[in-house]
Amino acid sequence: MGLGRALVAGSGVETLIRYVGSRLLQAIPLLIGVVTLVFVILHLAPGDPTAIWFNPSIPPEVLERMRESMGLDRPLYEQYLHWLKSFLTGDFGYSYSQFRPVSEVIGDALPNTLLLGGVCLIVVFGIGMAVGAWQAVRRHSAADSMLTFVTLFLYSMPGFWLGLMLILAASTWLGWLGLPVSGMTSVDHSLLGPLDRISDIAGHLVLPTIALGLGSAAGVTRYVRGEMLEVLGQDYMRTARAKGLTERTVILRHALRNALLPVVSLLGLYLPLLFGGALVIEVVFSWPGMGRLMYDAVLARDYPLVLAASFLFAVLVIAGNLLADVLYALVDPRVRHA
Amino acid sequence: MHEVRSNGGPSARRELDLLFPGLSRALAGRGSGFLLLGAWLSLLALAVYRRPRIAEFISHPTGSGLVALASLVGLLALTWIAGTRAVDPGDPSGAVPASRLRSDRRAAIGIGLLVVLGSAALLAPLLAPFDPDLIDLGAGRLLAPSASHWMGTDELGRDLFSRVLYGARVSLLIGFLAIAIAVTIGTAVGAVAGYAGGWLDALLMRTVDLFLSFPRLVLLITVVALFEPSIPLIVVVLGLTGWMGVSRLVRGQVLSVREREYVQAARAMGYGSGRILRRHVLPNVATPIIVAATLGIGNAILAEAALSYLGLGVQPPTASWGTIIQSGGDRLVDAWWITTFPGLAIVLTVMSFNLVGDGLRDALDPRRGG
Amino acid sequence: MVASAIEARRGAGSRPFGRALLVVAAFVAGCDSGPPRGADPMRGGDSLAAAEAELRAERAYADGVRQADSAAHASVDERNRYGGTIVVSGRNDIQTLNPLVATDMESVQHQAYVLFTPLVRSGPDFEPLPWLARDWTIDPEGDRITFHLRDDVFWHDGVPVTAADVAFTWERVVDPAVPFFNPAYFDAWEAVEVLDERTVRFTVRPRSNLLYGWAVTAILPEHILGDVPPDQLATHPFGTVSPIGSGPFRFVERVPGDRWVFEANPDFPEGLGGRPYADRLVYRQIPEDAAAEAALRTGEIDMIVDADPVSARRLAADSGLVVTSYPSAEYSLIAWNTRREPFDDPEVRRALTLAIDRESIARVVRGTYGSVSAGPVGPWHWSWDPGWEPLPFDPDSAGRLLDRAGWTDADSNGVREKDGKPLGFELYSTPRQAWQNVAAIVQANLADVGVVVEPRAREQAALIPLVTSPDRRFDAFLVGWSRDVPLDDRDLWACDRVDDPMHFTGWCLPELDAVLDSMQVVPDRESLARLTRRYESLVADAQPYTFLYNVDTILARRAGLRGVEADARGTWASVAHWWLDPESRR
Amino acid sequence: MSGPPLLEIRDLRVVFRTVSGDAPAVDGLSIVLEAGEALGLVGESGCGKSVTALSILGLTPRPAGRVVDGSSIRLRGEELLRAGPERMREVRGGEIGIVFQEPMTSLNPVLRVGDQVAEAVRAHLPVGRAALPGRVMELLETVGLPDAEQIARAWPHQLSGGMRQRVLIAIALAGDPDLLIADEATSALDVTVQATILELLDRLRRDRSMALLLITHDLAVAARMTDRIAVMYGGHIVEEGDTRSVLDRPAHPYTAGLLNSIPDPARRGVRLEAIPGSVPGIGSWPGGCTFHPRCSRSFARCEAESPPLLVGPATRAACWLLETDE
Repeated sequence: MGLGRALVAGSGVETLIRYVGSRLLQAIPLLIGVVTLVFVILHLAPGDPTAIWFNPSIPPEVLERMRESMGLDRPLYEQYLHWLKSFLTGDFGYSYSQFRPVSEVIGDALPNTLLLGGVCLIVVFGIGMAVGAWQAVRRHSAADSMLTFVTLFLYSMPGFWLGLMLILAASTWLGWLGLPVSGMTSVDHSLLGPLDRISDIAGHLVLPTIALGLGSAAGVTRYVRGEMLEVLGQDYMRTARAKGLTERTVILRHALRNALLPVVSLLGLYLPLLFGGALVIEVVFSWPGMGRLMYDAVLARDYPLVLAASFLFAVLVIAGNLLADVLYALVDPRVRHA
Repeated sequence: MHEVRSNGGPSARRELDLLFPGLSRALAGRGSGFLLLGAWLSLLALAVYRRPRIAEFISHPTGSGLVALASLVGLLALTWIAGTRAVDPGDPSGAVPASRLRSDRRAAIGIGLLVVLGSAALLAPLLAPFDPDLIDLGAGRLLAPSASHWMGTDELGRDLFSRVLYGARVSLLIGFLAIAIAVTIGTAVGAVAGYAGGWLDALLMRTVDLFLSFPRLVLLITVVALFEPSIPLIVVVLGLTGWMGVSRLVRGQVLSVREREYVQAARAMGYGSGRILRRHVLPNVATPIIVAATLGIGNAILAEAALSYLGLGVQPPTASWGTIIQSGGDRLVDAWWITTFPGLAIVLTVMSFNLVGDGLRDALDPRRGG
Repeated sequence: MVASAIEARRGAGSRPFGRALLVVAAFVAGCDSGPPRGADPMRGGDSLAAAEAELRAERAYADGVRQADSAAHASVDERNRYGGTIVVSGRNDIQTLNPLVATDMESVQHQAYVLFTPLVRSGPDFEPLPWLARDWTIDPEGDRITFHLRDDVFWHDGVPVTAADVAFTWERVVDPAVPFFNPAYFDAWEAVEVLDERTVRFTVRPRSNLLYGWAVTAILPEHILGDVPPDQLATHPFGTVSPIGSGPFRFVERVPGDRWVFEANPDFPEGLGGRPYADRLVYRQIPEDAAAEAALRTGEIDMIVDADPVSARRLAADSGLVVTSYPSAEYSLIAWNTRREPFDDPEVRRALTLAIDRESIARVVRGTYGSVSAGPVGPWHWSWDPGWEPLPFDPDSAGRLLDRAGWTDADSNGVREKDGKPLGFELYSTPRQAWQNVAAIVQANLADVGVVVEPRAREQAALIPLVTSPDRRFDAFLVGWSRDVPLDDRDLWACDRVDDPMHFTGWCLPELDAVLDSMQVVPDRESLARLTRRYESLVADAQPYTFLYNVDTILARRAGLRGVEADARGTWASVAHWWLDPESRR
Repeated sequence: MSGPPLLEIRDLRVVFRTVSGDAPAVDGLSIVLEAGEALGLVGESGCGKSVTALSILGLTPRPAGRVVDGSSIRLRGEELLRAGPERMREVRGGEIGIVFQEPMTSLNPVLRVGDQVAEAVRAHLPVGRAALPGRVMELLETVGLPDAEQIARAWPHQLSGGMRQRVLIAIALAGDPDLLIADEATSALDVTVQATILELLDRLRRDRSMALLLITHDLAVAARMTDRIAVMYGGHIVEEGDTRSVLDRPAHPYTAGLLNSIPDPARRGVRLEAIPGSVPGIGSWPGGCTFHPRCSRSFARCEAESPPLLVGPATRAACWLLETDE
């Protein structure tokens, strides 16, 4: 762990801050790199933002003027510099496919993705850790081998297909559940009181979360089971039992704490997966999040929106990895107090 | 057939194998015997049952037809050779801890499934009951699964079972090729970064971070829009965006192996780093790469299916599992079979890869035991 | 005599080419199947007879619905029809309520019927009727028209609607800096004069469908947008955040990507029908058909606009729901690039059309909610002649035509050749599911007559440059299109505009140019109809397009939602009269 | 000493499930340990010593390992194999403490040292929260750790191997056990530290009049520390007697062989003998006397029948040589 080496040098909080600082500094060129790469690739693709407006009756000269107003006629590097300057000063530009400023468009979509991604993360790691640990403790039992098969089955399932099957089930034999199958809020949402609004959104969250989370939950379960098995084989478990502690204390206080350490780093890996993976799920469930926004924006060649969304995605990924590293250091004394 | 000696000594049983490979082992109650025999008989039955189609493939050779014929002959030869090999003496089964066995069994099931899936894909032109692209706008449209159409028909009356079989070819092909590219790039980058260290290592790892934080979707859509969407394109794109994990894995392994004495010894003897990398470091890194590759194929197949579902993957008329699912997407409720069966095929295939990957990993690293 | 239609191709309601591709493609995305059990023509049955029987049953069902509706109208006393929230869902979101930029059907209809009060309104046959304008007089020489406005129409912020608003709207529409999507509507309108608060006079040139532009373009509030520089009007938040209208409904809120909410305008003048029955009107975007269907069944929404034929079959079987349809301006076609061999030969084009089973395509893609298209005018247009028959499906005569054109299968390998070159082409379209099915059927049909078809799916933004750039890198192009009331198709066929983006085929005929030019100026409907007939026959002979099928817009609604009389003018035309049975109000 | 012995193991048999059936790790072991007495259990690795220790505490590695019926482990007459889980928890740490071989990995890396000791104390003694730290400090001091306050707050990875072993001893003593099992407790430490730990164990045993079961492969260590020695081979005891007799007049060839392979200053210059062959793996022990294939003096009967413990000149040994008067 990079953090470990840094902490070895000093100890305590100010090293942590210095480490986080250096990681953030490193992130800046990375972010610029990502956004530049996206800019170049987008402009390489045929077609341009006017594709969305390509209206048979708009005379060619009007289209030309539109292109000029978007600055598409200027050389590529000039467009890039102009965009970078405005981007860095916080002006994300105007989204032509959504007819609204980009910041506003993202402002509406990001919370929805964070909500779905966040809930999924909690469900995934909640289930993953509980089932994984439970299964490891019952190693070689029938439950263990059955669960191993089930987690492998779920882990191999395409998320979008699971989503479709859930919609099929919810609109046929599970119809009596009345689970909403699309969107984030029901129609009269704005009329509902605060509590009903939450339960309304919660209802809409059920199926997408299962579709997005089940596969990852199975993955985390398998990972935690492996980690737990390894910990259960350690010598200090024998010492704990030899002390005469109850089995529950041995498992919770000793085994689980050690097994969950590497799971924290898994968190960093899963962050981009959840937000990236959410795209297909958002399309299937028409969840108004960043994934679907990005999909429509790229198809419509909405350059400002795609660039801003890509930047945000990269920030999420980098923040995720950094968070995982820092969490790992905080949780594992061997790193914190080298 | 000369008379069989009364006590049916081993040599007598061996002759039977010539005609029915694996028979002797089956008689000896060995599982592998039944498997080989079963494979041999079913392949023969297929060849006999599909005589007319084989004749047609020979007279009007088409690409897929020739592949099917070649694989039929190949599989028959393989089974025959395996069947007739001398029955290996009872292997001294040392005290093998139970966990090793279980992981091997999982790997065995995985490999078994893969062999079946692989041969079904290769033999698709012979196995498929109907031509996958044959349209029947009359009575054949949207039939539910039945005896004649095991997986029902789609909205153009095409037989779904045949399309899923042919779809297997596309999906498996893309999975393998994409991972081949990803693993090659990943290993190269990881090895150089791990071995060279210093600024080169930092540079390569920052590039890995760059690719990891890059929205894969933008690259995929742009490339699909830029060039004509086709299988090679999908393979390259999936390969280009899938190598980062492998490179980190390889780098970690190379770092640990590099410190080992025998590598320093090799360096002391003046070997060039290229040779050291190839001869000493990489072979030891091979096992985790194989495991990562096997698990990676599963993910590549899932990625291709998602891409095709979004309309960005394999373009019709070539049918991949993803496109079939997409075509059934809007008929979810009353033509559920169009979406369900290709999905199950994906799950089964990806699971078998994961089974093999898991089995290998646990078998090669017993500490994490099955 | 001016005809106007909300569904006009290039009018306010038209769909831009790009949107046409996406929307129409999605629109016809589902081919249909019925519940496996029921007698369902799309399931094939044994012959076309079954399909006809089904069509008759379908119409009978629709008529039955209409009677039930009017009966209900009479039974529930007018007073307690008021109240409740009507929720309507569609596949695409309303992009903006700014009439200067809106290009998609949903936005335009909400502008013209829900939020604003246009100058004039279209009658059932698209003749202009008084609306904001109480009446209008045309000078004897026909070069000046004066509108007298009502005095009881107010903006939702209380400011009265005046002649200044009308003049301001016209000035912005014709202003080159404003990317108005259909300047052709107003190119006959020369100048404007505000005589007094209630009177505005324009100088015009003689033009057919003269007033049609004013039926589909909403009047903008001059007191709000007056000082906004023209080039910033397109990106002004007026369209998406704070639209101030003058129509029967007021804007309440918008949740992007999910819904628009409007509420009844109590001050809407009695003369124009007074306050609408519904308290609230909501428009929700639900792209996924299965989800929309589920929402309708559970009562979460009251009506699906533009429902998918697949769901429509199932929904029709549900007693609590009502499914109706009306002919729309949408149709689908294959455009042949006549600049390339062998599509320059009309005989070959005719053969290709004859060899394509358009009846089956219509049935597979649209079930009973579509019909084979005979030419550039569809059943939704007032001048449509029901007697005009499309070319039959006749592979034999197609084969004979191809033989005569020199394309024969000499080496009898199943593919026709001429001078060694095999007869085949690439058929481009977007990757939408409906187009894949159409392409697969065309591929199979043409294979029977020895023509090799290779379907090529290209994502929309990549496809547009291919078919519109001057070098036209394509053979055939499968696309959905939408017609327009003025039928001003000069940009598709005019000889002097062969290199314009929309001139896919590159085919043109001087006589057709003359016909199209005169269609734009001839004043009376009879001569306009005669010219339209001539236009149809010229195109039918040359077959630059193979016309596939006309699309009917499907409306699936809960039985409790009444008063929905939709026709070619658009789904929302009668929105003010929609009302909910008291017991089915949520 | 009247009444049943502190610890009596009779016919202990423990088997491990493998691919090819059950393989015995402990095959009919019987030993007796009186209160306050120190017994050395000596044998090469792989003879089942550690499995015996774990079985006493009911910690036989599950599910592979299984104590076969008919085995008996009695603590002051009470059969532990039939004791319930609560009773066994009281015994572990409360009445029998154990110190394992590997100090580097026997402490939980993510818990402070003090907490791991306090946990053991609270498991058996009614010590209130307030008094707990004091009790922990006291324990750490008794095992000879200098700055107990600082050690208690430290993390395991911050201590040396020797210090960690002392902490483990403190943990083992936390519940004031009557018997301390030291399973190769010093083998992983370097020689100098090993001596201090052994001396500590000896002092603790005397101060607390605690019985000690010292499990080791090193006869020299056993010689210094124990009152009696039992030599183990092939899963059971092959020779047993008081320390002096076993060292001076070993009756079993295996014990003699072990003694000859220890470098003894007294016999400088004499070539050390190695016992031919190697210890067979679990489950592949020969029939009859398990040592016979490696025993230079084995004869027909050794191969046929497994000898019980026979009375020898000064010790008891499982070897047919004692019966024949050759």
